[in-house]
Amino acid sequence: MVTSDPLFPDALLAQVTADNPHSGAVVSFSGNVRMDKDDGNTCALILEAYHPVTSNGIAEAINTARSRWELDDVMVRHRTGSMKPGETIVFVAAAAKHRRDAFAATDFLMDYLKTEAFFWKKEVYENSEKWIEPRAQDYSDAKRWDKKS
Amino acid sequence: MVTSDPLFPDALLAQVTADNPHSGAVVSFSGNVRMDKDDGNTCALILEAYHPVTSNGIAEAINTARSRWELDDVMVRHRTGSMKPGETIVFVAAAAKHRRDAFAATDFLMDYLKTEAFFWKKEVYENSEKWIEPRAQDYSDAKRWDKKS
Amino acid sequence: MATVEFLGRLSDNCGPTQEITLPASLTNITALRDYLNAQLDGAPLTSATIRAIVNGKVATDTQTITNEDTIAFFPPVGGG
Amino acid sequence: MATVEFLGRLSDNCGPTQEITLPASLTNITALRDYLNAQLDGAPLTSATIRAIVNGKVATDTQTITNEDTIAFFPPVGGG
Repeated sequence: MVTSDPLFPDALLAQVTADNPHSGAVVSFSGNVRMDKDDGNTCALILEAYHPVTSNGIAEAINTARSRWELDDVMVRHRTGSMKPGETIVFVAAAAKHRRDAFAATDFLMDYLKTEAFFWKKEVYENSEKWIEPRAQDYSDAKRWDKKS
Repeated sequence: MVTSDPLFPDALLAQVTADNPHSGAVVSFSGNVRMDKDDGNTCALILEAYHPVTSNGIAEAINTARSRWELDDVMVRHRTGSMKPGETIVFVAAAAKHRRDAFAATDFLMDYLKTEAFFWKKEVYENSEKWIEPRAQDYSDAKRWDKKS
Repeated sequence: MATVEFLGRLSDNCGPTQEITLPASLTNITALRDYLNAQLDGAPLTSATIRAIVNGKVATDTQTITNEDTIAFFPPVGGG
Repeated sequence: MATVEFLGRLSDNCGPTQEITLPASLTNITALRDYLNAQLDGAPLTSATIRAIVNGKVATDTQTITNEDTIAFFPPVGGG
């Protein structure tokens, strides 16, 4: 669930698809380290976790998703350590009978990971580094799910 | 965009990801022929299109998505002909700087494909076959996007 | 001669593509529907959910047609 | 001895993990914050956005702590 190994979205999607031949719908989200043209000097992104709090929190969020939507399967993979532009930070997939459930669960889990999961994130530039906190947009995205509970 | 060849979601996701190293977010949807346990006798799903009306309509929907959301890339692949349970009918992916745009565009395009794209769908069972029209849920899903225009 | 195609489930009821010489009085989609319904079992083109495409564009029932056109009748669409 | 960890950007200001023998008067998170803020440059644990985890569970400021506990202070979280 939390790993320092590289993540390969295509291989992970292949796995979820193969594991769920009974599902009509599979939604995936891949979050990658951006290669910003405007910000050519981003060298790396560093993600820290705090075990086992981080994994426990994600497991709880997956349970919440499973209780809110009718899901056949959920996969969450979040990488830690240092990542280069283009590499995958996070992969979430949900398999369901109907697509609305798969979309909602993936969207919900990404909002959880962006604002509530126990990670800390640092951008490393050529001569400096900066800790990154969620954007206001991330917090308001996450609030969308409160209404439903 | 419309093809009678098999679709492989993992390979398509790999392509979108590789094509968009500047995108922070990639959302994908795969729609597969369900192997319903309750409905063990579904042998195949047949999808018909009407060229070039089908492709033209999809191209227009992609343009609509690109004008509504900030997208780096959009991929739509829809299969025609006869498909077996477990095979992929449709694959949609959107790459964007921010995840909300990628989620919304993928969701929107799937609603278009389910209710407005020029396809006709037939389920084939062991001794019979049945033409399938969109569910009421599909039409109400598609209506969600009207409000925004 | 006009070409008339039947899409999706209509192909079950209306058969394959027809080449028709339109009578001079038959000038729009409504008239073509009536003409075909009279020929075909169960008047399969009656419902308003059956629409027409003329030369690749969705058409209204009042759209004019000629012997140069390709007309396709289709039931509700939906892929995925 | 209590173990005190500093997560995310706090590791820049507070340094690495400390093993601390808590004074008898230091019995909750608020008191530990005050104790550490007095030691550390710029009182980095003052903000209410800095929270604490005690033995793997997020804790309130009034939660009792002992010399058996592992306490981690952390700034706002967020991955992905």
